[in-house]
Amino acid sequence: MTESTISKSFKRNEDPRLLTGNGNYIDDIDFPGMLHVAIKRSDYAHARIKKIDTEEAKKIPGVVAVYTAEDLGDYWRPGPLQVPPPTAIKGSVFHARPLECIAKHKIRFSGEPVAVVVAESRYIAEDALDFIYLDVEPLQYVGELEKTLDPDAPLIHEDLESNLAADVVQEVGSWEKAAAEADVVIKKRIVTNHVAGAALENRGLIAVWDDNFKILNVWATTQGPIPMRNSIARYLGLMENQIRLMNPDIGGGFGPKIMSSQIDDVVVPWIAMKLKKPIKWVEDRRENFLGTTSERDQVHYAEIALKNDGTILGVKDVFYHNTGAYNPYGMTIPLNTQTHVISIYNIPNYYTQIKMVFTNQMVVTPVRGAGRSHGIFVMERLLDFAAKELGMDPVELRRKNILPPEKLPFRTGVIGQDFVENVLDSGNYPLALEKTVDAIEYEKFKKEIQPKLRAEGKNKGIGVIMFTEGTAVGPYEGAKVMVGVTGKVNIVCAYSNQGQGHYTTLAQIAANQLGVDIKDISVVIGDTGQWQWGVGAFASRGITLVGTAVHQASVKVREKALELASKLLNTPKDELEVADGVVRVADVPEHFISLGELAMRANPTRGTVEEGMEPGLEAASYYGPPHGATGYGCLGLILDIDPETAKVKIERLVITDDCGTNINPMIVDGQIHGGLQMGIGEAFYENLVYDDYGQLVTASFMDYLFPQATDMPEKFEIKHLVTPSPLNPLGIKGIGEAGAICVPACFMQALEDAFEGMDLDITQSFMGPSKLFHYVQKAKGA
Amino acid sequence: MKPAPFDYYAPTSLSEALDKLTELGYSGKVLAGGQSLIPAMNFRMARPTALVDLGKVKELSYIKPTADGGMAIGTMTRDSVVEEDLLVSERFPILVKTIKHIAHKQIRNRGTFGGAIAHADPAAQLPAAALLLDANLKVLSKAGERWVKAVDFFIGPFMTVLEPEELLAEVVLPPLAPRTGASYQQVSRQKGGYAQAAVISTVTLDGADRVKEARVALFSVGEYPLLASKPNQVLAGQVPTAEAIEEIAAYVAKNECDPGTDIHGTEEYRRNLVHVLVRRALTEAVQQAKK
Amino acid sequence: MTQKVKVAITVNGTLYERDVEPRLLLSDFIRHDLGLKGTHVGCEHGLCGACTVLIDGHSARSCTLFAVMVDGSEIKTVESLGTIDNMHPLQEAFHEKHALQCGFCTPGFLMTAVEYLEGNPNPTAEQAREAIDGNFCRCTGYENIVEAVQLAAKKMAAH
Amino acid sequence: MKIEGTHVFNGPREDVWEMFYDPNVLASALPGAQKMEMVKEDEYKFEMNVRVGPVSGAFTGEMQLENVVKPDSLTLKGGGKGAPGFLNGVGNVKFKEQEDGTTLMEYEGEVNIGGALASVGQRMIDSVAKSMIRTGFETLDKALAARLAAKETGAKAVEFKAPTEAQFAKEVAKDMVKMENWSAETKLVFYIVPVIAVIILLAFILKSCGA
Repeated sequence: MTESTISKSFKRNEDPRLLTGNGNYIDDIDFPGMLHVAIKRSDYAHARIKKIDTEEAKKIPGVVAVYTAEDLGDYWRPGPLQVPPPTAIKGSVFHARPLECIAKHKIRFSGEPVAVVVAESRYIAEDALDFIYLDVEPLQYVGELEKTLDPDAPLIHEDLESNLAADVVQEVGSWEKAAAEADVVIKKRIVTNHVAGAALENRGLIAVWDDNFKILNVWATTQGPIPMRNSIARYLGLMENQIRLMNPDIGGGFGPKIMSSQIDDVVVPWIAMKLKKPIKWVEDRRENFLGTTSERDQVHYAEIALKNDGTILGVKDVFYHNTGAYNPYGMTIPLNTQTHVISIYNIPNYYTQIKMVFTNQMVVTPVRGAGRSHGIFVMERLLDFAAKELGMDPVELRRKNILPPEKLPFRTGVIGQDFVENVLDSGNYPLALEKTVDAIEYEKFKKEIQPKLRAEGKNKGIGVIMFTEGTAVGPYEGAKVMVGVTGKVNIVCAYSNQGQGHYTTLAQIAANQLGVDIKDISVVIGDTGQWQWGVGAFASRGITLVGTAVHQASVKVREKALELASKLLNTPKDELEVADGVVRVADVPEHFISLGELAMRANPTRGTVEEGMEPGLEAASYYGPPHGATGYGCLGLILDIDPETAKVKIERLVITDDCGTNINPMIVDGQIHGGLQMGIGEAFYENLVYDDYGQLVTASFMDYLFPQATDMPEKFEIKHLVTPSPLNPLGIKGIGEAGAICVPACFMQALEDAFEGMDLDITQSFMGPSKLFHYVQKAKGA
Repeated sequence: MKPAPFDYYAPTSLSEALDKLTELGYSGKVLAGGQSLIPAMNFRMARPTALVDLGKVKELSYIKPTADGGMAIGTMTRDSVVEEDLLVSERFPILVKTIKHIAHKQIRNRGTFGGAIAHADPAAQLPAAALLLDANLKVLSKAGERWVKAVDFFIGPFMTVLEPEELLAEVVLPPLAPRTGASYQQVSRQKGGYAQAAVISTVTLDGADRVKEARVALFSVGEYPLLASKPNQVLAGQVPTAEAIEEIAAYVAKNECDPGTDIHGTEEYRRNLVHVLVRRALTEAVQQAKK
Repeated sequence: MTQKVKVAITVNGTLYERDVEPRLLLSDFIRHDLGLKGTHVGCEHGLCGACTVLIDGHSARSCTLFAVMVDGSEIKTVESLGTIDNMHPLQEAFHEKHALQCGFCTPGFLMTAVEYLEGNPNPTAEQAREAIDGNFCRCTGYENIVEAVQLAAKKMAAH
Repeated sequence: MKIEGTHVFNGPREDVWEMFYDPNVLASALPGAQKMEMVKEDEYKFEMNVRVGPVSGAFTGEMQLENVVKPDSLTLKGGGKGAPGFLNGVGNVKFKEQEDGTTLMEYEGEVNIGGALASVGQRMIDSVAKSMIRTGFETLDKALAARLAAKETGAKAVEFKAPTEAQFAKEVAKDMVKMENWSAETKLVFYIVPVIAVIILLAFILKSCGA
């Protein structure tokens, strides 16, 4: 038997191409005669459209067309709901208001498209934007979450009775009972930060209509090629196979690129068919900030009930969730928040209510972390406040309430984003805590180091928090694995890759069954012309779902190869092995047949075949889990704060994570690194700010602070636990979001710890130095 | 994010450049390194109708020592060239330190010494350095030359005494006196980012360690770089003490700067930074002077 | 206003003579006029560094320069380093250290690092980190990039 | 959002009020004003060319004037838009006589700014706004002093030198002189409204950027 290719840090197959400038990203695709689109976006946050005058813009040399909602005629209609709400939660309310591709009667956020220009170059298209005159009746902006439901709040969708987008209550046990029996009940108003996905590459879409073959070729930076293809087909009245939607290389996704039914995929293909010209739209950075989706904005009224010994009796969390001007992405984010408040703790009584509200802000859809970090932030903050109240050490309080391994799998009783009950499937939570506490030398820091530092007037603080990462949710993904006549292997799927390393990890999974060098395995991701079925890249589900499908398909192909080889080599299957690109007799290795030869033989060109025979050395497989797999971990931070300037330096960062089997540990660590960077960004740098009139005032990297190299700690110290998930044959859980989930809660605990004797009482997940300065000033005054 | 169209002129000599600026008047704008102007043009915040690119006016790019021990720097000299110049680092180490805080290498490789001063961004390092080092600015137009002291040059955010037909041609730095120490102190949200408050200081001591002159330039805390007067008033002729420095720092923070509140920091926070940074700057400059 | 200006710019050793609009950004000139797509555009306001190229040996953001400004200059882009089959030691180091994920920012990092390593053949981790501070990466958290720059220094010294 | 501000003019209220009728003065305090015209009785249009450092662009706008009580108070509503963005505002202005013979100008209002100006111009708004308010009032102070001096000496010509950046303003002034036979209220609208509007707009920006 050859060596396993699983749990090995293979260098990535895709690297040489990307490193040498041979990547092929959306804006790298050019066609002769291609026309370029620029979008006229509203400067107003809330307004009624009186008139849009495009006449002057049309006169500019080089401008080919200008379209408004009116010009789209019958083609204009509100988009479909990309994610429906779950039906399993009784009594829940959801008012679906999906996106309008171009605003027709009303503008609901600043940055909303009102017209598109098609021109010979992007430069000319942008010139024309200045000559589109938008005449509006400005309306009052609605932005403050807690005021959106006031009786006198202006209505964003005027056919609704209020700005309520959804109301969902879930309860396990009885909060009332827990509160009544508790020794201590703590209530806090907790606010989570509003951040952007900010992939380095902006979004883009190219559409080319082939009028001879009636085929629409589309290249898009989407994280969900199949849903986008289907959406375009439905809009344009085409069959699915008349559209070939392809992912080029994608320069980062982080959530917002999953959104479809926006102006790009609705209007650009329509223009391509209308003008019969290749059409390109590539978003610029300011548009990305204004018009692409963002996340994290919630206001929680959270309570925790405990006994004096620290035992949690219950948690109540009623929160406002900002969905922006529309809610095309359903309930995914706030449902994640509901499931993640529980985290890894034993909470017998839990009441949670979502009040999803419309605001005059950009649409909210998942950004790496997607509701999870908010839930973790709320729970961990509550525990910190409780520890303070009870005079307990924060780590001790956590120890007391962690679910022990023997309680797993643990059914939480809360319906999650995959519409089924959230289950904590596997792991050893206390061990993750102890591993981190040991590695960061928590006891020593608290008992020996910190007292000395304090005596020297230094402000260093330590934080340790726990987290879960709900990953790998359904419904399903699929893949096809094929051995070619050259003996090389090809994997096709319609997932989407934005840098996660699928070209390598999926190859590793197939190689493990097929005994081929991973360099001889090519992977096609996100080409609907090659594979028809799938959902998309979200919820850290790629390797678990597609990987399992690839694994299952590879097992089938291996089986097929063995069957065929058994006949050709006249040897029973169990005496054969698949290795080094051949099937051979285990004891007589020189007696073999190559996989390429088998592939030839698997497609007979003359003669007859047995009934039921399936040609080709290929197989397809689908995988859909019963529910998501839950990763988890523990983060420890030591922060060094200059009390005079409130500048914060991360002195140490230790993370323990359990994402089940690591297909490629190098890539797993890379995912943790990137997640941590976003988490650090959320806690200390990144912050989308709207002014009181609904203007986004942070629409550039001058004001939206992108975490830089020197903002990171010297080292991300990563510890691993590996508890294979029982849900899939390879035992995988996702890892994409862990780092982004855990940082803010830990950051705030460490900050509070750094200022001994002061009650900073931090209730928000963003803490820039100026804010910290004022928190300290306030605490000093108290 | 593509710039609006403009007319472009690339004179190859100084006289040609001055002719062009006179001809264009208010509709012309000088393009030096472009590192501030072009981003603004890409956002279409700036829409100059004509640019006069000085990139080919080679005679504006030089670093020359002056006989008195100072330096003369041509306006088109790249920041990174000044940063790496050995004589500059010998005569004005504080200038090198200051330049290292300008954005990142890629920007300093294109940004120009005079361009940054003429741009007069209130958050920029070089206008403040010019002020601190009492630079003499040579202003040229077709009509002739005039010299302006840095302290008289800046009149508002992005505003200077330059008329549209004029250009800043040379920056002359008078020599630093012996026993002069200096310090650069800045707090920005990120390395290379805009300062929330910044202080550059020089302190010159006499043989008895009494202060001959204390200069403190502040930037990013007002409409243009500011030269605080309190430090020299208090310290001149005195042996500097921690108490005196603290008193100065508190005074300057309260009375000699005008920071505003923006999304990154409140006025109160930034005044606090000025307080801390003035103290740190003077303390370090004094220590350096003693070396 | 369709004034065109004649420029002669050498890119990766080849002299290109073109008539360009003055407002054409150098990044667009390299990518779309010359077809060298390895240089990427991430922000177009001079902060992210994805468009970094070398101009007469010095790193610069090609999105905040007009092509006309570099008339007569010599430009190097990522395509000048190595090929898929014969990577530059810096590219090899990025590969070995997993210093890229989506790869979009990578060419900018490479061009920044290639200039840096020329003058700093043996950087500490801290120095390497500062050297790449003007380039944004959203995927890696930078740690592996820092290690790759250090590894590249070793590889280049051995060459 | 509510805003408030005050400025003390060193002269009697009638002179301050009158000063706002002098096109030379007002135009110079409003650099970039290019053209103004009456649309109907209470509605006016203007064009401005704003040039502040790297920011430049043409704005067109409308103004409405209400509750004019000479020389005491007025309310203005207005807004402008241009390629870099838009401005909208409502403001109330009062002139109060002080015991020491000076005039206290009180302004309060509500303004919002949109577009690129708001979304990417944050960094410069604070210092630019402060500077414009400062220089605007400085110009008016000087103008007032010159007027009062002229009045004292009985000189016909007022010696007042507008700032050099006022090229555009001078052009406006020429246009305005042609409208001499317009009613006082109309003139008021033309001259005073944009000045105060700009001051209020900028004062608002200063106070609206909460951290």
